[in-house]
Amino acid sequence: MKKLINGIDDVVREQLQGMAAAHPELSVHIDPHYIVRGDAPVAGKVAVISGGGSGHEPMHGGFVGVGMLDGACPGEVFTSPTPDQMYECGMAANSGAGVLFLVKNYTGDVMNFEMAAEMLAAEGVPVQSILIDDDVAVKDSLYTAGRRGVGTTVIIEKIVGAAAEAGYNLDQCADLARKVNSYGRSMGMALTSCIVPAAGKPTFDLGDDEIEIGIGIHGEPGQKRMPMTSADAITEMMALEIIEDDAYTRTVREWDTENGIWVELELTDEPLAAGDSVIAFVNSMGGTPVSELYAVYRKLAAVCEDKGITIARNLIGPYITSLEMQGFSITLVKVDDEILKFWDAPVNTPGLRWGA
Amino acid sequence: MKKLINGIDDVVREQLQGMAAAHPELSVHIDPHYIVRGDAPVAGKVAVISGGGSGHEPMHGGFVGVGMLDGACPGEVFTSPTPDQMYECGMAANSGAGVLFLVKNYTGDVMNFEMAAEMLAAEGVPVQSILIDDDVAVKDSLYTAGRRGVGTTVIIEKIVGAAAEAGYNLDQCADLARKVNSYGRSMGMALTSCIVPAAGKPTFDLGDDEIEIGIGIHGEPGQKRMPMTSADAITEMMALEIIEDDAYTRTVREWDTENGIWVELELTDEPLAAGDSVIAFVNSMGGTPVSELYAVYRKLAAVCEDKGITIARNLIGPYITSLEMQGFSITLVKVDDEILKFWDAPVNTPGLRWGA
Amino acid sequence: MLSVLTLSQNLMTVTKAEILKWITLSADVMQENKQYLTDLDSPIGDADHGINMARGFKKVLERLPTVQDKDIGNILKTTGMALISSVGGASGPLYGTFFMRAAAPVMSKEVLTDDDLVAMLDMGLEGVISRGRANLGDKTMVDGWTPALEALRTAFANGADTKTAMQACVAGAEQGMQDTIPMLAKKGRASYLGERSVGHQDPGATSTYFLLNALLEAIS
Amino acid sequence: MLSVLTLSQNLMTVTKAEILKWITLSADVMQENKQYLTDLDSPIGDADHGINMARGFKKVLERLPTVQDKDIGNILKTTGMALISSVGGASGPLYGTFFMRAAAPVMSKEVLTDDDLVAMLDMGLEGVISRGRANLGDKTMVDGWTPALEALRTAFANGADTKTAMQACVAGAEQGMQDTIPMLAKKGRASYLGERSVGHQDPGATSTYFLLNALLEAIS
Ligand SMILES: Nc1ncnc2c1ncn2[C@@H]1O[C@H](COP(=O)(O)OP(=O)(O)O)[C@@H](O)[C@H]1O
Ligand SMILES: Nc1ncnc2c1ncn2[C@@H]1O[C@H](COP(=O)(O)OP(=O)(O)O)[C@@H](O)[C@H]1O
Ligand SMILES: [Mg+2]
Ligand SMILES: [Mg+2]
Ligand SMILES: [Mg+2]
Ligand SMILES: [Mg+2]
Repeated sequence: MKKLINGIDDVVREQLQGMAAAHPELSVHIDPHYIVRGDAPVAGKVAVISGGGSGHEPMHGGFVGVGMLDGACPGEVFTSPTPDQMYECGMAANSGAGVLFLVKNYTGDVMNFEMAAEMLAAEGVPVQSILIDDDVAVKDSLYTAGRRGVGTTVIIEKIVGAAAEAGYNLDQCADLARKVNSYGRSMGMALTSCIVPAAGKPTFDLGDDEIEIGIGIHGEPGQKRMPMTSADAITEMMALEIIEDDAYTRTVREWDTENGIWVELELTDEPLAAGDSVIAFVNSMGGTPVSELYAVYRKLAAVCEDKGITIARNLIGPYITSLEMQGFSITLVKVDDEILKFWDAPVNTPGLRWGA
Repeated sequence: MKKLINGIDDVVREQLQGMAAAHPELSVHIDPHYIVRGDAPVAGKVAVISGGGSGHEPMHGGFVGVGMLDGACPGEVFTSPTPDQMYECGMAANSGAGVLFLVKNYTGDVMNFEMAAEMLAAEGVPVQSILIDDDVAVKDSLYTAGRRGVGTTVIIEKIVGAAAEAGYNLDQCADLARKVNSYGRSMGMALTSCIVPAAGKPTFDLGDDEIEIGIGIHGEPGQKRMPMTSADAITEMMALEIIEDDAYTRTVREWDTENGIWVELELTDEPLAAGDSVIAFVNSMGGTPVSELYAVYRKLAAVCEDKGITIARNLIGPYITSLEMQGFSITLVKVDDEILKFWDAPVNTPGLRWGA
Repeated sequence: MLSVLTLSQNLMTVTKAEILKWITLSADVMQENKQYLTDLDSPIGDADHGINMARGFKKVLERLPTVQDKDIGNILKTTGMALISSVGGASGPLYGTFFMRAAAPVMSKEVLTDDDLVAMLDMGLEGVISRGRANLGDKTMVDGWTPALEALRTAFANGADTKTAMQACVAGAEQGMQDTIPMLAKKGRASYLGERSVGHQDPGATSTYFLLNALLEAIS
Repeated sequence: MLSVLTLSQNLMTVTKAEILKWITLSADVMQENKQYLTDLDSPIGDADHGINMARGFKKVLERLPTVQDKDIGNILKTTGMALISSVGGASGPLYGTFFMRAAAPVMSKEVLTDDDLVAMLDMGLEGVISRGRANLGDKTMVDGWTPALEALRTAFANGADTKTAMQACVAGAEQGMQDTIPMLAKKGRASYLGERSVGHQDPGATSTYFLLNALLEAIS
């Protein structure tokens, strides 16, 4: 394992210290780890907060700033952060307008954020928690942990962050987050495994002519392994799995702010259809250079056109990564006027910036 | 070799087609390969043009847009583009205010741009050509090819692009480019080699515990090989080589627009000194994730502080890459008010964007 | 080992010192098996379970001196809170909740009867289930805890002494751990793998076995 | 092979057909040695020389039919322009300039004398030197061309026939190519390596040898 790190136990802390040095406009807290906007809490504004294991940079810490997240909680590498990080982050970012947690659907993240929501609610903080579960590679039944949260996370953080900036209240932010999640679908693949620093060796072994299809973002193995093939063939296969994915129904738990209890909701995502407009997001898993993403985008644009889907906006680059893993993911998020307006709104973060 | 490509001969063309699909605000020309702003030529504005081998994305094509480059000429992977690309690009971007070539100092780039400058001049186009040679890893004597152009290229393209946007004329743009180059110093290192698609195997072999210091951006081997060590040790070594680098004198050829001949100039760069302010640029070679760059930045900031150098601005990410190579480079560019003003000016390109 | 307070088989069989020893031995075993648990978490997870458990129990050890003089309930509660605030992942809230809930029936006690021991572990498992909502057979730590506690109760019902009952408990945990191998995962990260999760032992069920085995050692 | 026009040893020894054959054979040899030249360019360059040369000569072959009926000068000029517009890198302008300049002394000729042959190659080398400003011993293609053309001139001066002289020329190129091995590079990409460039054969000097060898074959 060759990585630009010092002691293995210091990896996350030192990277945060680097962020603090580079971005004085952020407030980086070391014990426990969390990042908030330097001007937090922003009066009257809902605090949009996310978090998850480290190793996915720039997500989430790199998306803290005007027009996106108010706070982010980085866990250890590929390990969900703990409730006290989320609690402290929520307390630091809450202006009184409440806290919206954006939670990727992994058992660890879900349980830790649930505990944190309970802790914040116990302090009288209005809190909502929305699950992101967009990974069509996970073939789910009602009885499993459900789909993972992957690429759509970046899109939701941008859009809901802009809405909060524009004055949406907590319920409106939560509704928008739920809607964008229901409009988003993703799938990923790996050319190589990554190496968790503390593990010191690749999470899975992949032959010189093999690829792993349907990987998540924790360097975990995917749905299936297959022989390496062309960028066009891989892209087409993944794009079609996303576009042709059926309606998806699952039960999620959300926090009922009024009654202070968890309630279960059954939610259904409608499939994409000809005539839809989308944000097309081609993401590097970290080790794949942007040049290769353009080869993927070329084919993705052709498949979308063929299916009657209009690409209204695109995002191409390493935004939700798995350390140095080579590979990519495709995310398509259906858009409407509300979503597009907030996508186009100014954003000023270390990882995503325009209009500011 | 596992890469997201189709046929080996189609790599560059298909990536350009992907760029064309993703960025309708650019005009991507396929035969010969060049990219210009969609609104080129921009009346009254100097056309700032760069180019070089492909495989360094987002540089240069990803830096075409308002506030940066007017045009870029991508060669084959790691191979300088040809004079006819540069000529066509210059003709397409020239509004009458002339063409400024920003040329990285590699024999191939220099010779091809020289021929293109002669061709444009023969058509009556005012042309200037500035060499970028900032790589302190190259130990130069007066009789060699000199230092390579590396990280400072990105900084010059941003600053001179903003100046051209602000109305600087051809001579002013050339003077500013020469100044920024004289203020810039870089050094790079590799954890792994990259694989040129047409070669199909790593350019050099590096052991599991070895790193290569002083690499350029063509995946070529560097100054020396050494055992792997910590991010701090590597960063300090490289930062000190940059900061303690002596005054550097060399002879460059520039085109004399008035007389239509090449003239030789002897130029000397002054070393960095305590009290200087700099733009600090920590760049990924492509396969190193941004998280590791922050560990590097942490130490770089400490070394600069120790040396009395103030980091006025920073840029952290994969901007001038070598395909999927793992490794990083550090660039320090001394700044003054003129440079900072143009650094902060709005830029809107696929690879670098703010304020717009 | 006989406590001076032992009156009958069913009274005051586990001392506070033994509980403290349990926590310390658990920290040791997690540290020793850090690589092994992480390796188990590679094919069907994200290669961090051993790292998580070792980090968590290291934090527990740091906090232990502050509750050395407190009752068993408080020791377990502190253990749970330290795990929750340092492990993260799925196992953090699960093991954290386990110790927090296990603390409830033994609050302000300095020594435990066999009934207390059963109540403590039962309440812990209930916490794991209510937090993680896994069913038996989902290929999680629940498949380690459940047969272990069943075996413990059965042994006590059959008149076994504490140590013998705990031996049965550990054997149950071991069996439960091995039985996860052929299971198809339905909860946790391994569930993303579908059929490919079959044939691998669950890391969480394995750390559960280590934890119960540490308890057996502590009282032996 | 005797041309019907051959009057003396020094007159009309290379025909247009042979020049066309030279270009075709050059394209073949670059294609065949694409990997070899690229491998030579790996330790001291950027692993593309063979790829560059093969791509360039492929483009030359595509253009060749359009000048089949033109004179030798035009054939060489077209070759040079095709190389310039398709090779890129350092070798593109260098070999491109070589053929463009080599064309000048043989413009409108359909057949060459030995003097023409020497003038053609000499002018080409002059072009390489004025474009690349490399000195002898800098570890570049100039170290292939220079001894080769010296040997050619010497052979003719000693009364050799065309073929024999060209054999000497190729031997000179081969020697020059091998002599680059111990050199420390001062020009081109290899110069960045300093001392580490020693011990490797220069790729450009190698392609120069292949080019001259193709010429020898074409007239044999
Ligand atoms: N819903 C659940 N209920 C009970 N145990 C679970 C559940 N989800 C996961 N686990 C346990 O957690 C273990 C994984 O823990 P760990 O690797 O530390 O966390 P993560 O999966 O977040 O990386 C699994 O092996 C499994 O035993
Ligand atoms: N200044 C120069 N003069 C003559 N030949 C040169 C010069 N610089 C480089 N070369 C030749 O070019 C060869 C490399 O060509 P190539 O690999 O195609 O281009 P690049 O170095 O741009 O990748 C070298 O081996 C050397 O022989
Ligand atoms: Mg984990
Ligand atoms: Mg090259
Ligand atoms: Mg895990
Ligand atoms: Mg080369």
